[in-house]
Amino acid sequence: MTSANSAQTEGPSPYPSAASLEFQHVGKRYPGAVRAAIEDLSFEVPAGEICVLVGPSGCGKTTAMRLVNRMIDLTAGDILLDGVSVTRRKPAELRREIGYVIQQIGLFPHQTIAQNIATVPKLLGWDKQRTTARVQELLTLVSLDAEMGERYPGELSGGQRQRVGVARALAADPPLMLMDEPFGAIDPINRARLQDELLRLQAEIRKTIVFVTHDIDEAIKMGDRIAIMREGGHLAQYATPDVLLADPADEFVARFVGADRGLKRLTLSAIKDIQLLDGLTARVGEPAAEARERAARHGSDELVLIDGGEQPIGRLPVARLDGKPVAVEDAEPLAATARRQTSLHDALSLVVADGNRPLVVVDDDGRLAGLVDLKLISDALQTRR
Amino acid sequence: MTSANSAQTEGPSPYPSAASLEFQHVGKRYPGAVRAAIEDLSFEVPAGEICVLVGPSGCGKTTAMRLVNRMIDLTAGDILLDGVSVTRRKPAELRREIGYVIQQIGLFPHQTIAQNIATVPKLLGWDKQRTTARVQELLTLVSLDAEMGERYPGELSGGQRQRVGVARALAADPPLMLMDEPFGAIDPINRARLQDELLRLQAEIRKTIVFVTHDIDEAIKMGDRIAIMREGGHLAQYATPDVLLADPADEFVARFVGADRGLKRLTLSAIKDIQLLDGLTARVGEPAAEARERAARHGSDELVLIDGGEQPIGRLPVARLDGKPVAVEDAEPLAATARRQTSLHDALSLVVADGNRPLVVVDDDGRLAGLVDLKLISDALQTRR
Amino acid sequence: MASGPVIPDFGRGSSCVRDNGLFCWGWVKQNWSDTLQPALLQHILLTAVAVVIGTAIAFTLALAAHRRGWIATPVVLVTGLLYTIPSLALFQLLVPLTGLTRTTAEIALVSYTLLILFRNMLAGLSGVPGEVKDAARGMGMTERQLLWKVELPLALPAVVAGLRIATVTVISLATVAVFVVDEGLGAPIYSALQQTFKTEMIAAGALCVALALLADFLLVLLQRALSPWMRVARA
Amino acid sequence: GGSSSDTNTTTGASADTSTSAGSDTTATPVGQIRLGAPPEFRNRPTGLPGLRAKYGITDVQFSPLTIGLQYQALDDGKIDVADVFTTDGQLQSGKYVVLTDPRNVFGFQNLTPVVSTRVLDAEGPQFETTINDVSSKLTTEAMQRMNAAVVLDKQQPADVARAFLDANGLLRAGTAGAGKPEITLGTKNFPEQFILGQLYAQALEAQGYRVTLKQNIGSTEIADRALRAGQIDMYPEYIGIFNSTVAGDTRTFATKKEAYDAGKAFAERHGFTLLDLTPFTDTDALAVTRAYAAQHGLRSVGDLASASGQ
Amino acid sequence: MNDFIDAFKFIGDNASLLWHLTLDHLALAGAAMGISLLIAIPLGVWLGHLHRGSFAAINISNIGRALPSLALISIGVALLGIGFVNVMVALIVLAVPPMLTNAYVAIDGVDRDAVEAARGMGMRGSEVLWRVELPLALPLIFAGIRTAVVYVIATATLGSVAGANTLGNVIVDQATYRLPGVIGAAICVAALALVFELLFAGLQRLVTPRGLRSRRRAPAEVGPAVVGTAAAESM
Ligand SMILES: Nc1ncnc2c1ncn2[C@@H]1O[C@H](COP(=O)(O)OP(=O)(O)OP(=O)(O)O)[C@@H](O)[C@H]1O
Ligand SMILES: Nc1ncnc2c1ncn2[C@@H]1O[C@H](COP(=O)(O)OP(=O)(O)OP(=O)(O)O)[C@@H](O)[C@H]1O
Ligand SMILES: [Mg+2]
Ligand SMILES: [Mg+2]
Repeated sequence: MTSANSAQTEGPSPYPSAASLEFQHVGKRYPGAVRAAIEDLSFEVPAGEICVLVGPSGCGKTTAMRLVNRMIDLTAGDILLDGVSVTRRKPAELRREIGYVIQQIGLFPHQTIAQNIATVPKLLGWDKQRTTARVQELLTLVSLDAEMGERYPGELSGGQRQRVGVARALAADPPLMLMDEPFGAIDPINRARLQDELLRLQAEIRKTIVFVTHDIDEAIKMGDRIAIMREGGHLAQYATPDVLLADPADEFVARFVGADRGLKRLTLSAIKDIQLLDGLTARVGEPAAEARERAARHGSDELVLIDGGEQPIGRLPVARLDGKPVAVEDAEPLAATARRQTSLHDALSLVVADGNRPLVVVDDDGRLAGLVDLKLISDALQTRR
Repeated sequence: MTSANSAQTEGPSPYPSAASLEFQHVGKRYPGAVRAAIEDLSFEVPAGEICVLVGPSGCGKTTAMRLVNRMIDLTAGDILLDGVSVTRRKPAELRREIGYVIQQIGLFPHQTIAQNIATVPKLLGWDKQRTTARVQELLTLVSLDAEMGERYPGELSGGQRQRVGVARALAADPPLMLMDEPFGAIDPINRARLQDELLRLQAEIRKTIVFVTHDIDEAIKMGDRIAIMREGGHLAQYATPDVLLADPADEFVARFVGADRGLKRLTLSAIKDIQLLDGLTARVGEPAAEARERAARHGSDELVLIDGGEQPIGRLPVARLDGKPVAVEDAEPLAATARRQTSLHDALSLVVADGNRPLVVVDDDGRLAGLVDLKLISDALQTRR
Repeated sequence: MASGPVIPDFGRGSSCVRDNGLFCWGWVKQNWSDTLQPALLQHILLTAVAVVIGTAIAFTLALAAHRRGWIATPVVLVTGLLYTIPSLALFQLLVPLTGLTRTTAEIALVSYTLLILFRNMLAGLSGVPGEVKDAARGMGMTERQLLWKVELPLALPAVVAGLRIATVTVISLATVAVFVVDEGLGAPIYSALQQTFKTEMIAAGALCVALALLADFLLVLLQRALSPWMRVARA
Repeated sequence: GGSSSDTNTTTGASADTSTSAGSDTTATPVGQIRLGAPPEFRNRPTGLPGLRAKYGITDVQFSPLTIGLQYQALDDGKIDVADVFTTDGQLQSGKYVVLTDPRNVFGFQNLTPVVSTRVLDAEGPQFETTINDVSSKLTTEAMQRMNAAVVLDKQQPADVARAFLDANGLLRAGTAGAGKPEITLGTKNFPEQFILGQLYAQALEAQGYRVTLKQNIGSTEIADRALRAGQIDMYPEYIGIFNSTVAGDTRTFATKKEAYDAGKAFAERHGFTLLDLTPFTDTDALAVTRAYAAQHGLRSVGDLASASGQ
Repeated sequence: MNDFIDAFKFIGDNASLLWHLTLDHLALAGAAMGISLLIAIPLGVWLGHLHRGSFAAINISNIGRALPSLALISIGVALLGIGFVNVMVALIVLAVPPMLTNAYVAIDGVDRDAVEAARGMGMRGSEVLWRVELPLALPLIFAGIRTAVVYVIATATLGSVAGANTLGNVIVDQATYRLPGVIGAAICVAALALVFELLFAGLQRLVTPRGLRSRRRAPAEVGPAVVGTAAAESM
C-alpha cells in the first residue's frame, strides 16, 4: 500500500529536474583523525525522493552530506549524481547545482531576503527579470508575501528565516537538495509546521532531497527512505519507513525506532488507505427485524444509525432493537468520528479510547463512509510487509 | 489507578521540606504593556508534586513562574508559599529558598562546577565543610563524578551542564523548585534521558516542582498535575495527565493534547497496573484434550505453550491440537514478549503489530506472567476516569 | 683683552660619539646611571600614576554607566574628544591652566586612558550574558553581590585587555610629555634630537619600546592569571 | 667692540682657508640658495626680510628646520646654507664656514644674567662681582669649545664648567656668600644654557653662596614668568632676545651698547637687573660647508649674495 | 586664560602661515595613510580570509601602539636622516598595525555560517570574499582606518621635530611663536583631528550595510579578540 506522504511521488511535477544520487563504498577520514568518520558507505537515492539520514550524534551524517557537494572531499569510493561522479566536477559549479540548507541557515545579514534568494541565480548570471520573477515565485512557494522580499534577515522570525533558507537553496531549481537538520533549532510546534510545509512543497517540486536529522520521528515523517547510520558512518539499515518499522534489521535499529514502532507505523497510513466496513447501518424508521437480521449477517452486535441524509446519528446496540421500527432515541451518541484522511494511528487511538468499538468514518460532507475496527487496523499492519 | 511516574509521591523522603504553592487570582501587567500578560490565574500545587505549566508561546508560563520567586512582582492577587504570601518576603531571601533553573541554565563560566553548585550555600553562609559535603552529595545525586567538580562549565557537554544547573538549584535543599523549559535546548535523545533522570531524582528528593514546557508530551511525562494555559495566562484546564487526556475541558485543550490522546493516556500506565489473563497455558506433554478443553473454557482459540520452567515457548493454536499429547513443534514462535513494567502504550503497539493476538508477558526471571489482550488495554482506559 | 680666558682641554668623547655613530655602547654604559636610568624610572612613574588614576576614574564612570545606561553616551563623547586631541596639542592646551608641571603631564596622560578603559570596562560588564545574571538573581544574590561575584569577575578579561592598551598607549605618549616637563624617556630623546645624537635617540627610544612591550607582556600574564576559565573555554 | 672682534676670530679661522681655496679655484655661481632655518626665520626682521633688505638676497628656497637639525641638514646636503648660532659647538668641528655679517642683520646676542634686584641687594656686592668675573671670561671661542665638549663629546655640563672655572681660577674658595639667603638659578632648555647655569652656580658656590639650579625651565617667556613670579631669582638671557621678547622692543640697534642700555633701562623699571654682558655673542649666522664655501669662494653673506647673482 | 584669547588672536594674525602648515600637515598624513592602506588592508583581509596568523595579526596592533611616536621618529632621524620621508615612514609604521588588525579581525570574525552557506552555494574563494566577507567586515575595517587617520594626523604634529613641516612647527618652537602661538597651533591641530574623526565616523556609517545597522556591534568582547577590536577602535 502507498504511504501518507506518497504524494511526493505522484502526479506530474512542474519541475523537470531531479537527479538520482548514489554512494559507492564512500570513505572519509579527516586529516589527522585516528579513525575514519565514514568507513564504507553505499546506498542509492532514486530521483525525486526524500532520503533521510538519521543516527546518533557524531555518526557521520553531516560528513556524508558534505561529501556530496564537495564541501569536503572523499578519501575513498565515489559519489554519483545522475550517474556522473561528483569528483569530475568543479566544486563551485557542482555546488551551484545542489541546493544546500545548513542547520544555522546562514542567511547573509547584509542582503535583503530577495537578494539572499537571488544569490545562486546571480552567480549563474541569470538576467535581471528572470531572477526577480524567480524570487517572487519562490517567496510564494514558501508562503512568504512578496513584501518580505525587501526585509533584512534581522527582521524575520526564526521560522521565516528557515523558509528563506529553503527558498534560497531552491533558487536555481537544483535537481538535488541537501538539508542538514534544517529544523533542528526550532521548537516542537513550529517544527511540525515547517515539516508539513516542506512535504507540501516537495509534493509540488519533487526534488531529490537528502535530509539529515537525529530525530527518528522526523525521519519517519519526512522520509521516502531512511538510512539509519551508526558510529563510523556504517549503514545499520536503509529502507522505507514502513519496512524499517515493520522489521528492523537488528537490535540497534529496533532500539532506535522505539518499542512502539508498531504504532509509529500506523502514522504512515490513513483511513483512506484501507477498505472500510460497510453495510452495518440502520435507517431511522426501518423495521427492527431487518436491522437485527443485517447485524447478525455481519456478526456484529451493533449498527450505526443514519438519518435520511446518510448522516450518522449514533450507535444502535442490537439489544435495543425490540419489535418497534428503529427510532432515534434507540441510538447512543457517538464518542467520536474520523475522516478518511485521519491517520490509522489516530484512528486506533479513538477506537481504543471507545472500548474497541468500531470507529465511525465520515466523508467531508459528513455522510457515513463506513466503519473501522481493530481488526482492519491491525490487518493493515500485517499486509504492509 | 496510579500513574507510571507516581513513584514521585510514594515512600519516605530523605528530604523533609517540600512546600505547597498557591496562586490566588494572580495578575501581572508589564509596565507599558497594553494587555496583561496574566489576567487572573488561580491554582494550587500540593507539596511534593510536579506541576507542569504548558501552553503556546507567549501565554505567560515564564511570567507566572517568575512571579513566584519575585523576579518580577505581581500586579494583582497573591502567591502563597506554604500559606505565606511571597510579597511578605525580601526577594533575595525568598529566592535563596527557591531553586530556579532557567532554560539557558546560566552557569557562571568563571567558577568551577563545585563553586557554581556552592553558590547559594555560600550566600547563606554555610561553613566550608558542610558546603563541600553538600556539593559532593549533589554531584552524585545528578550522577556526575566528583572529578567534574573541578572543571569549568566550558568543559562540559550540554547535558552535563543541565544537570549541574539542577544540582545548583537544589543546593540549599529548597522546598520549591522552579524549572523553566530546563530541557528546551536539548536534542530529543538526551532530552528523554534527562527527563528520566529528573523523575528518578524527584522520586528521591520529593520537592514541589513547577516545570514549564511547551511540549505536551514532556508535560504528560513529567507532571503529577498539568496546567494548560492560553493567551493572557488563562487556565484552560488544571488536572492530572490522566484526566486531561481522558476528558479535555474544551476544544483548545483537546487540540493541544492531540487526536491520539487515547494512546498518549496509555503511556501513563504499565502492564503491572492491570489484571493479566492467566490459565491460557498448555504444558509440553500434557494431553491435547485437556488443553483444548481449557481453551474452550476461556473462549480462546489458542494457548501459550510453556516448558517445565514456566518459560513461554510459543503460541499453540487449538486447531493444531490433534489427539497426540502437546508437543514443542506444535507451537508457533512468539513475535514478541513484554515485561510487567512495559507501558500499556508499548503493549498495545506489540499487540496490534501481532494481529491483535494476546501479548505474552514474562517476569524478570523469564517465567510466564500472563497475557494482555486488546480488551484489557482498552478496559484500562475505561476504568481510569 | 689682557686676561683672555684660559680654555682647558675638556676631554673628548670616543670617536664613535664624536662622529655620531649609529649606536655607541660606551656612551650608553657611561650615561646609564645618570641619564637613562633616572629617565626610565621617571617614565615608569609617570605611566603608573596616569594608569592608576585613569583606572579609578574610568571604573567609577563605568559602574555608573552600567547602572544608568544613558551615562555611557556622554562619557564616550567626552573621553572620545579628549582622545582625539593630539598629545602635543593637549599638553600645550593645558599649560595655561596648570603650567609646565607634572600635573599637566599627568592630566593629559590620564585623559588618554579614559576612553579605552571606560569602553572596555563597560563592554565587559554589559557583555555578561543575560541568563547568567538572571540565574544569579534567581539564586538570591543582591545587586551588589551580583556585581562583585559575577559581573566584575566576568568583565575582568575585557578590563585587563583595556588596561593593556591604555598602559602601552600611555608609555608611548609619556615621551611627548617632555614638551611640558623635563622628565621621562622623552627628555633624552628630545635633547638627542636637538643635537641629532643618534646613540641617545636609539637608546632612549629602544628603552621606551622595551618598557611598553614588557608592560604589555606582564599584563597578559595578569590577564591569564585572572581568568583561568577563559583558557578552557578557548581550548 | 668685543662682538665684532669675536666674529672676526671665527671667520678668521675660515678666512685663511677660503683664501687658499679662492686662490686656486675660480668661484662658480650659486643658483637658487637652499637655506635651512627655524620656521620663523622666514618672516622675522633678523631673518629673510633682513637679508633681503641689507644684502638683496631674494631668490631663496627656504626649508624650515627646528633648532639643532641644521647641521644634519647641511651634512645630508638637503640645504646649502644653514642658519646657526655663532657659539654652536658644531662650528668647532671645522667642517663649516660661518659667513661674516658686516651689515649686521643678526644684531647682538651677548649674554647677560638677569637677576631680581631685590635678591641682588640681599646677596651683597660680592655676588655681582663673582658673576661678572665669570661672564668676562666667556668669549665666543670659549663658549664654542664648551658647547662642543657637551654637544659633540657628550661631556657633562657640570664637568665642563668646573674645568673651565678651575682653569681660570674662578673656583678659589671664598666666604662672601656665608649666611646670605639661598638663591635659585634657572636656565632655559638647551645645552649652552645648561653650561652657563653650571658656570655661575659653581662659581657662586665656591664663594659660599647656597644655590639651587633649576635647569631646563623652558623658553624665554617661561623663564621670564618664573623670574617675575619669584620661582627663580636669576637666569642667563641674551640681550637681543631680552629686548625683543621680554621688553617687546624690536628696534635694531647699531651697537651692542645701545642694545644693552635699552635692556637695562627696561629691567630697572621692572624690578630686575641686567649684569655685565659676556664677550661672546650667540647670534644667528649663516654657515655653509667648507667645501661649498671653497667652491663658490664665500666668506661673507655679501659673497653669497653676489655669487647667487643678486 | 587670556592666553587663549591671545591664541585666537595669533590664529587670526597668522592665518596664512597656519594654512600652509595645515596643507603640509595633511600632505604628510595623506602620503603616510595612502601607503599604509595599501599595505595593511590587503594583508589583513587576506590573512583574515585564510583565518591564518591570528596571533600576529591581533598582537601587532598592540606592538604598534607600544612604539612611542617620538622615539620612532627620532630613531628614524638616526637611520633615515631628517625630513618628510623619515617622518612618513614613522607614520606608516604607526598606522599599519591598527588597520591590519581591524581588517583581520573583521574578516576573520565574519559569521562562519554565512561563509559556509556562501561556499555551499558554489561561490569561489574570491566571490565569498567580495560578496560576503568584505561587505560584512566593512564597518569594522573602516573603524580601523578611522582610528589610523586620526592617529596619523595627531602624530604628524611631532614630525616637525624631525624637519618635516606640520602644524607642530609652531608648537615645538615656543622660542619664536611664544605661548599664544603654541596654543593657537595646538587648537588648530586638535580641531583638524576632530574634523577628520567626525568625517570618518560619518563615512563609517555610510559604508555599513543597512541589514547590519539595526544590530549594533559591541565595542569589545571578552576574549583574545578584545585586544584586537579594542585596539582597533582606540587611538
Ligand atoms: N572537520 C572535522 N575534522 C575532524 N573530525 C571531524 C570534523 N568534522 C567532523 N568530524 C568527526 O567526524 C565524525 C562525524 O562527524 P559529523 O559531524 O558528520 O557527525 P553528525 O552525524 O553530523 O553529528 P551531529 O548529529 O552531532 O551533527 C565525528 O566523530 C566528528 O568528531
Ligand atoms: N519583560 C517583559 N516586558 C513586557 N512584556 C513581556 C515581558 N516578558 C514577557 N512579556 C510578554 O508577556 C507575555 C507572556 O510572556 P512569557 O515569556 O511569560 O510567555 P511564555 O509562556 O514563557 O512564552 P515562551 O513559551 O515563548 O517562553 C508575552 O506576550 C510577552 O510578550
Ligand atoms: Mg551534523
Ligand atoms: Mg518562557
